[in-house]
Amino acid sequence: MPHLVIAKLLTKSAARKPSTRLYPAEKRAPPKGARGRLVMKQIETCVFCGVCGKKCPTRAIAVKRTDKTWELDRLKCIVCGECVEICPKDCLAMEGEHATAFVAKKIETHVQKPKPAASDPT
Amino acid sequence: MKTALLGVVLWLIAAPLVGGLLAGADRILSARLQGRVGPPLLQPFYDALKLWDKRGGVVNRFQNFYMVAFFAFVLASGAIFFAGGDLLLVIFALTLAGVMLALGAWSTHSPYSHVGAEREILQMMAYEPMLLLAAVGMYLAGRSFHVNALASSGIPLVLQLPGVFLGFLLILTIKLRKSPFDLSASHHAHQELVRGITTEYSGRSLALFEIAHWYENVLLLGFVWLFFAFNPALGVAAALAVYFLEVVVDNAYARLTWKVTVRAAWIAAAILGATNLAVVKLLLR
Amino acid sequence: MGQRTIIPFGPQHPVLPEPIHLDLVMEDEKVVEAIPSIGFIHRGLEKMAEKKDFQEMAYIAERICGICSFIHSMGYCQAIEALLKLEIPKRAEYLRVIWSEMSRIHSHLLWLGLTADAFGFESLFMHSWRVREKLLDLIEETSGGRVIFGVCKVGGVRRDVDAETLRRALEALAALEAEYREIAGVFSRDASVKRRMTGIGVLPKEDARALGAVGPTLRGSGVAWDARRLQYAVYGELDWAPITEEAGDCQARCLVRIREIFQSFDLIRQAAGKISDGPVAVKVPGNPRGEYFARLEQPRGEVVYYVKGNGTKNLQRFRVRTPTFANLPPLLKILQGCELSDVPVIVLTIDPCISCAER
Amino acid sequence: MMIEEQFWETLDRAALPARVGTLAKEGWRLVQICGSCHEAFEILYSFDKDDRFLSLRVAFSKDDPVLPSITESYFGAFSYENEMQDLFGLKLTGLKLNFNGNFYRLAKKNPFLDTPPAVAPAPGGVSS
Repeated sequence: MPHLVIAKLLTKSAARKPSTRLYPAEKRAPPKGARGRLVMKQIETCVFCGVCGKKCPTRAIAVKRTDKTWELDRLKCIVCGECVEICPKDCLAMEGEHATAFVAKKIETHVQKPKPAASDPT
Repeated sequence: MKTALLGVVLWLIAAPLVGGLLAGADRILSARLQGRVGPPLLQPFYDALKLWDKRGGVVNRFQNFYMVAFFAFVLASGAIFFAGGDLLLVIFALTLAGVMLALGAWSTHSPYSHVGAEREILQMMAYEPMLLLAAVGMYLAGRSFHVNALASSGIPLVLQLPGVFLGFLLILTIKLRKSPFDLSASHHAHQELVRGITTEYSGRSLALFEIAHWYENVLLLGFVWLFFAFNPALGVAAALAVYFLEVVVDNAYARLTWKVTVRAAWIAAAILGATNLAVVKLLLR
Repeated sequence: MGQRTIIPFGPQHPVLPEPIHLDLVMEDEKVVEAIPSIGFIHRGLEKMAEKKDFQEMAYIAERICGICSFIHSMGYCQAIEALLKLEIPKRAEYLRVIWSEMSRIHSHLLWLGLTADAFGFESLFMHSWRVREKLLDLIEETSGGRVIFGVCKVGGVRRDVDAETLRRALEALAALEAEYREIAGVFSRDASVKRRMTGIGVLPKEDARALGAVGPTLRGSGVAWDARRLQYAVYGELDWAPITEEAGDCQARCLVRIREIFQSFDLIRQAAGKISDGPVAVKVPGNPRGEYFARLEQPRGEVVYYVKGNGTKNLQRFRVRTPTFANLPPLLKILQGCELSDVPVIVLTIDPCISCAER
Repeated sequence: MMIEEQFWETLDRAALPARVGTLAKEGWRLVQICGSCHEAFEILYSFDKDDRFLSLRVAFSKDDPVLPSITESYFGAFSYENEMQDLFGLKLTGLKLNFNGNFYRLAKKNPFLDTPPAVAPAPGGVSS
């Protein structure tokens, strides 16, 4: 019976660069279209229609029209991207890079600043 | 007498350093063979230091005693060897060390430890004949059981005992706890016995086991060196080459069962060892 | 002899990171009997369907298992689509086949690695997973997720793969196949691997049938049953046949998987060659009513989805019979009389996924 | 997509072992057993042979949770039957390999026995 069948593979591996990365020091670029984490791209254009929250399968998003806030419970989010697809104002985006680990549970809140009045000097 | 004392001191101080570095080199080499980056060279020392800092959980009073006894016998065994003493004493001290390790595992209540201890004993049964044949072979070829006399005799033992040397390489795989013969405790806990014989050890006693293993490895490579002692520099090179070979073999084999291990070791002893001895006995008459 | 000890195996055992507990009744190193218990992580997913919207359930179905994730969501969607009498676009069917074959390769490579680890062949384990990692990159590029694809929905798929991405994926797959060939050679030829698998854990053909084995466990015993023969999705339009081995031992089950990986590479190529342009999803009309059993071939074997709808958006009953559950009785049978050192290898050759089995 | 034609048979639980025995003799393969419990118990046994898919439906009242085992004909059914025993609290008679409720290790006994009323999912929102 043949012995050391793997020898060729071992020699090759020893000769070439390792396939692994020293992760936190060296990161790879995520491929295009990868679903890493959900981000609120621009709260300024949000109209607080709340469709993202209704469409979310895990109810991770809460939209409060009165307070003009958009909240995300990242531990509930399953990064499916339904909200990004449905958003009529294109406020939400999916980033390729993954969210990092959490130490404490928290809810990410985005508040829209009140629109400056027309007479306001800018 | 002076050189003997020097040998003992060197053994006690330098052996763990050399053994630890060898273990580190082993891990880097294994990683590269597997296509990984691998840990830094000093990782085994970091690991041992980390273990030393951890709280040790013991299940009974005897457990640590046996581990210390194992450590002491390994040290004694190597001290005899590097002081140039009697090879037979070295082998029996090493055997006693193994017995202590098995007893330590037996003293706990973990079934994994128990099976590990049983397998350790089976492993000793497997390699002991070949180890003794190696000593007898050296006696026949070098006319002495004393490491000192053998080393200074200038006889190229490896040329007279090629069969014994090959057989010794086989049981070296068992002693170094490498695949395919890492039955009682492998490097990784990924086996049917979890960590086998050391399952119930933690903290300092586990660190002690690791350090004892470094000592043991150096001692075993000392045996390899003895085969080439007629040219000390060649001996060191041969010992390192053998270690390298063992790492490659470790990465090229699946773990085999205890039945296969015992059979392979005994067949090696019977064919390679005994034939070689018969030839030496006839030719050197 | 005669003195029996019980060795606990799992639910936390380094060689089998699965929450199954086996009480191994031992005589020395021989296993006399294996007594299983499961349920450590029973999640009640079947019950959840009674409270969740049936379209959102697809995400939950996908999370039954982290390895055969895609085929779980595909099976669920097929069952619902059958209730709705929904014809989904051809392009979506082809994409589903491509993704499910990718997930088969990924699952089998994972299995090869774990099995190598079970018999202490660490470098082989690492190399299997090295190749698998590249396949995960491909999955991420085409679907957006690495193990949870998240692309299957009732009525089709959620994402189209453009021609350029598909072409690059095919090129990468060809390179991958060459790398995999080397690993497959070690599994099928190496002496020490053979020694650990040949003649170990033999499941005769009759027992495999009688005990309800599925997937490679069944095909390794010489029964040519593969649920893809039901011609769901577009399997009817592709050229393939179930892979079988006769010996029924660990080696046979391993060889079935090794050959299935090659077959999956081929199926992906065929599907990519035949795929036509068009939409990838249709609108879902109304709520499901009636009952249906959808059967699909997962990497681990045949999976059965039973759905019962009453015209509301919640299902009345949702039931998954995963392949691991069907393979438990054969496992207990082949564990009887084996050596302790063979237990991990035997347990792994049914490719257990206990969280699947409990849902 | 091809929607498979599936055949159904409804029968009394007393007639089950005999019917299953015939199927076993004819060489049908046991595909799955599915238990449900809403107003009453409903157990579905699925078999297939030569690409024909047949399901037997057995229904009975919750007050009398006893079911004959089919392990006589299909020994492999013990896993399904033990599962039903543990999840639904059914009593299987003639079960050839009975783990007596120890197959599943569950925090709650027979969790699938009572069906809570269907509740619509809470509207989008984060509990504060």
